[in-house]
Amino acid sequence: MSLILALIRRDLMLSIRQGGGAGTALGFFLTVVVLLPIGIGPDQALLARIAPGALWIALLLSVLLSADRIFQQDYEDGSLDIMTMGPVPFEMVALAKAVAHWLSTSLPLAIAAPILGFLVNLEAAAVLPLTLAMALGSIALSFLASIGAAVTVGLRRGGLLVSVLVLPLYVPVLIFGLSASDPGAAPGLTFAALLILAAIALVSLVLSPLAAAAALRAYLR
Amino acid sequence: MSLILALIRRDLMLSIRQGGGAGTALGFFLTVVVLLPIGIGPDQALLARIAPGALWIALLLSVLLSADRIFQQDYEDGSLDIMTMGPVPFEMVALAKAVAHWLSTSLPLAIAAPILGFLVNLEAAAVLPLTLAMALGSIALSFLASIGAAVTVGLRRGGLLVSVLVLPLYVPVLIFGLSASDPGAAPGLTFAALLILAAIALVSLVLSPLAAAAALRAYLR
Amino acid sequence: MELHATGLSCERGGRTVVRDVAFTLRAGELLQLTGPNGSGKSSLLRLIAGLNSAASGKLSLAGGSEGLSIAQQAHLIAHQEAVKGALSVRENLDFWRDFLGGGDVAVALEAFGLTRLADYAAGLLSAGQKRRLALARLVLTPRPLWLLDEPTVGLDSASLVRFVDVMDHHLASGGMIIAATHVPLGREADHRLELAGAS
Amino acid sequence: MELHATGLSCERGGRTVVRDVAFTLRAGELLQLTGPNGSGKSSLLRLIAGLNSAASGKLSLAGGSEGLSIAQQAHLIAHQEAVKGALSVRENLDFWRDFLGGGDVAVALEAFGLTRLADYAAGLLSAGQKRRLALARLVLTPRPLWLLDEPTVGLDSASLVRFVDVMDHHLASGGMIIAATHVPLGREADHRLELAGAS
Amino acid sequence: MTMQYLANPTRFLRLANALLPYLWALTAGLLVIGLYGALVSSPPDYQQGETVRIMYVHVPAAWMALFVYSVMALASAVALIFRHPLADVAAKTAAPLGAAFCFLALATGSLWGKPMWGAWWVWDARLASMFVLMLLYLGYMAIWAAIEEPHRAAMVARIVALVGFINVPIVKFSVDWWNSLHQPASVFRMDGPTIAAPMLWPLLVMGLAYTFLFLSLHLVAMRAEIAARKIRQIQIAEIGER
Ligand code: HEM
Ligand SMILES: Nc1ncnc2c1ncn2[C@@H]1O[C@H](COP(=O)(O)OP(=O)(O)OP(=O)(O)O)[C@@H](O)[C@H]1O
Ligand SMILES: Nc1ncnc2c1ncn2[C@@H]1O[C@H](COP(=O)(O)OP(=O)(O)OP(=O)(O)O)[C@@H](O)[C@H]1O
Ligand SMILES: [Mg+2]
Ligand SMILES: [Mg+2]
Repeated sequence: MSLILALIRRDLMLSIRQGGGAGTALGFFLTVVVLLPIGIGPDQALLARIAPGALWIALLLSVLLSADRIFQQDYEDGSLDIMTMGPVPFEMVALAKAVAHWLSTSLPLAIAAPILGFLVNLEAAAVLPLTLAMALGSIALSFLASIGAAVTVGLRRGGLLVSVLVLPLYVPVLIFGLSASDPGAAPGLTFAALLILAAIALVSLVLSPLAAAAALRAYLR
Repeated sequence: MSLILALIRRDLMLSIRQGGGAGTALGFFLTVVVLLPIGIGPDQALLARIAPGALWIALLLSVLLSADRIFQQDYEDGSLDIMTMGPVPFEMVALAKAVAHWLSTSLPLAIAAPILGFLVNLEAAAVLPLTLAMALGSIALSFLASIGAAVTVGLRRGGLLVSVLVLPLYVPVLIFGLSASDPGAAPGLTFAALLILAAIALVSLVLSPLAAAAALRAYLR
Repeated sequence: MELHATGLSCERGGRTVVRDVAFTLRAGELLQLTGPNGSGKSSLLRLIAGLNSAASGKLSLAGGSEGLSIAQQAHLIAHQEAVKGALSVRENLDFWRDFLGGGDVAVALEAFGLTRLADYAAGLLSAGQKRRLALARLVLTPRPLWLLDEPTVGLDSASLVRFVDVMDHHLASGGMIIAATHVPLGREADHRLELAGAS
Repeated sequence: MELHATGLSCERGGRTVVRDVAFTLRAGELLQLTGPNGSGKSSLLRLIAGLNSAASGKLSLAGGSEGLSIAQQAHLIAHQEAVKGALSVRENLDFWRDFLGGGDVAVALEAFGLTRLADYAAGLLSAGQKRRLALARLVLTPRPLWLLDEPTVGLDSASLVRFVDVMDHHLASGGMIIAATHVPLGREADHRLELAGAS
Repeated sequence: MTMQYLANPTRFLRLANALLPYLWALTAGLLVIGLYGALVSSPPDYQQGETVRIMYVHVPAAWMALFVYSVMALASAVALIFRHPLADVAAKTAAPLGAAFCFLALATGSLWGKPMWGAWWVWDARLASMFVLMLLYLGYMAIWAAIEEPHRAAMVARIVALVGFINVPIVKFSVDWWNSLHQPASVFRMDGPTIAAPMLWPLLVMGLAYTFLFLSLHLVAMRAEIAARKIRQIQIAEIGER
């Protein structure tokens, strides 16, 4: 357990020192937010209408794009090799690294997104549900991304593949995330959507370390 | 000259073999195009209205995100060191690498974008002007991105900075690109916007190798 | 303790790069692997570390800890140094201590003369200093089997002496070492295995 | 031809890592750089290659080609090997030939025994093979000054002999070599420069 | 390098020390006059009422945000061309001041926007480009903070400042190029100011006051930076001896 914590702590430290995760993703997010009104036009009502969707898509993309950093560096500098020789199953390593990615990138983004939402005219009533839905959805996003990252870690031409691979997994998150963050929906519906998001998060939390560890092992040989 | 061609050829070969450039960017683009109707809702008229803006923004983001690959790898594996020792000014190297990025990433995307535009209900009349404007705009996008890539090549936490730095440079491209790709605009206006895009492309083509080379040299020491 | 290999072969990229290797290594012994470039020294070490799987042959460790794989009782020092440039020297070792299950960072730093550099970012180290940081993992957490891939590369003479001391101490306390090298290790080997093949 | 340095100093990360170095190297001579880890050997080589700028001191090359900087008349073989794993061995050299301005790839391949591996992806090479690919650049395009940072690392004995031949040939035809190393280069040096400092 | 480096700043320090008392006095005097004009003597606007008084804070702050970036870019160009170490110091120390003015313009504009446009923030070209200007200031400062080696940081920062300068004309002319909610220029325009005299003079005086405030603070900051660099050099020399 303390081993897992050590791994998470290290990954967080690295992400802060190198700024790889949250920094890039945040820059990306900002870019979307600044460009959107220019690209779509400053029509306030239109902006407000597409704001939640745009924010969700920006979140999905940012997480997807930062995903390749989950294992890439440790793969290239030999750290992963040594981690397979550790005292715990390699699945735990995959789990810890996905958790670190969530803490360093997805969660901060999920919290920042609704705040930055003000800039794209997000209605005030939508902020709280959006934050909640995004925080919950971001778990699944990080874990699903870790599968894609592991499957393509040794492939130089992984970029396209990650997107293609993870995209279908992200669609349910987007759909239920959106309906969970709609302030106009009936509370029962919102709650159901949140539950489903939680279920997706749970399933991906359990399954993705297995998948990721298996894929990584195949590349290490 | 043949030296520049050799460099461009190598970078293209690498981008095809490793898929770093076009692949990732295309995957990203696809993701946007697939997720947009889900995120915004299936309102066809609304989609059609925001389609050109959304495609332009997706193009800008994809280019921006693939930008860090322009110099990163050559910086890390020592190739850039040796390139400073070549028989031509280092500015030529920066130029060639930006051209290679354009050919391998921005241009294919600019051509693919209007085609993929069908997925987000882009009007048929908009396809041709959009292709033209994007092809022209993509030159500026690649060259401006190369400045950002060079300025942050040695920074581990460069990701956020690239976005912030390149963003203001991209705003004019987006604005004139949009007005050049509006099929409803008067031909004179479209032409003027295309001219301005061409001018931006030219200026960035001339200035960005100077800026990029100077920044890279600062990092190599 | 005894590490025993018979008929080991290993494939990489579809080619058999290690063919029919056999050896027996007892507690306190050093096995030196030599052979031309591409003869499969690194591949063999990775095989023993559990990173490659053997195409044929058997590998067994007798007298080790029950319930642990060979890999879990071994340290691998490979060409890639598993050092994070963004962390300080000490932070790098702190992490591996926590991950590998205990050990004394101060001792490991001292063993390779890194104490003075402890708070230096590892990314700023010179090539040899970085190599020493990788080697310091050996002393950090005790494990019986050391798999060393060209361990002396980049070490200056003072560090080489330190490294030989560290090996001697490990062997004297019943450890085992398999080291691939092209240059003298600074110490007599108990066994030598010459791999043949590519160059 | 004569390379002349006086009072060279160089800073990295705000610290002076090379202090007050002076040497004179004539055509056909080999200068061997030694010193503890972190004493600044690699930094000095990068300085001569024009990658660092000197904090003080002067460096001049007399009798070289007019209008070319020292860097443009030099080859640098550094720790980072500037080898692209996604290209084949031959494609790597093809590119450097085009970039550096001519040369014969077949000769370069042969000089380091890489002909057999020519169409192999460089990413699959063993450590020593990759090093030889980096070294092959020396023979590819003729340049008078060679700056070699631990060039023999990872070479097997046959390759070492080849490398010494290549050096001999270069020196015999009036070239100059500055090589940083911790192990014998396999050849007598004409001058030695011992840097002092860190370890 | 060291000689030239120390020789010039010494002369500069002497000059700065001599000038500063006058600059401070001038700043204070102008601020008093300007504030009197802005808050007491000038009339409320017939449309905007008393909220118009935000203008006297907002407009000069916006001017300064642009002006200081221009100073930064100019200093960077000088540093790039003439390698004058003081120019880097000038550019580096101008950035936080410019960022402060920029923030002030954004904040007061936002405060003003609520009653005028009914929203704290809208995305039109001027507001977007001003937002980007703020990001550029922060990015420029981030470069200095992120790169440890001073020479390297200086080189990269110069490029960032110069490249980012493109944004300044975009901010300035955004209101003319794209129709926007924001006021077009009414003071600095080709055909003369279009603003009434009782409002114009306090605005101009406030603009001058801000300018002298900047000059004073900039000299102070440059003095501090030069001192910090000296200390650093001494420390490095000591490490080198070890
Ligand atoms: C956050 C919102 C705002 C921002 C970022 C902003 C930005 C700017 C900038 C950059 C300038 C200087 C332009 C130049 O030098 O040509 C300026 C000037 C000015 N602003 Fe704003 N502004 C904002 C909100 C407002 C509001 C709400 C009003 C009032 C309706 C306003 C009225 C003015 C006026 C009257 C000027 C002087 C124009 C001139 O005489 O040149 N601004 N603003
Ligand atoms: N990028 C850098 N930034 C700051 N300091 C550095 C950097 N690279 C190296 N150094 C420092 O410069 C000093 C000299 O390093 P250099 O690599 O030149 O040593 P070296 O003599 O080649 O050592 P080795 O024998 O280990 O290769 C070391 O103390 C190192 O920590
Ligand atoms: N990832 C890989 N995929 C396919 N083949 C590989 C891979 N890595 C190495 N090889 C091949 O396996 C063979 C053995 O390589 P290995 O690295 O084990 O050699 P080595 O004995 O360590 O050589 P060196 O002395 O150069 O370090 C080489 O021919 C090499 O080309
Ligand atoms: Mg090997
Ligand atoms: Mg070195």
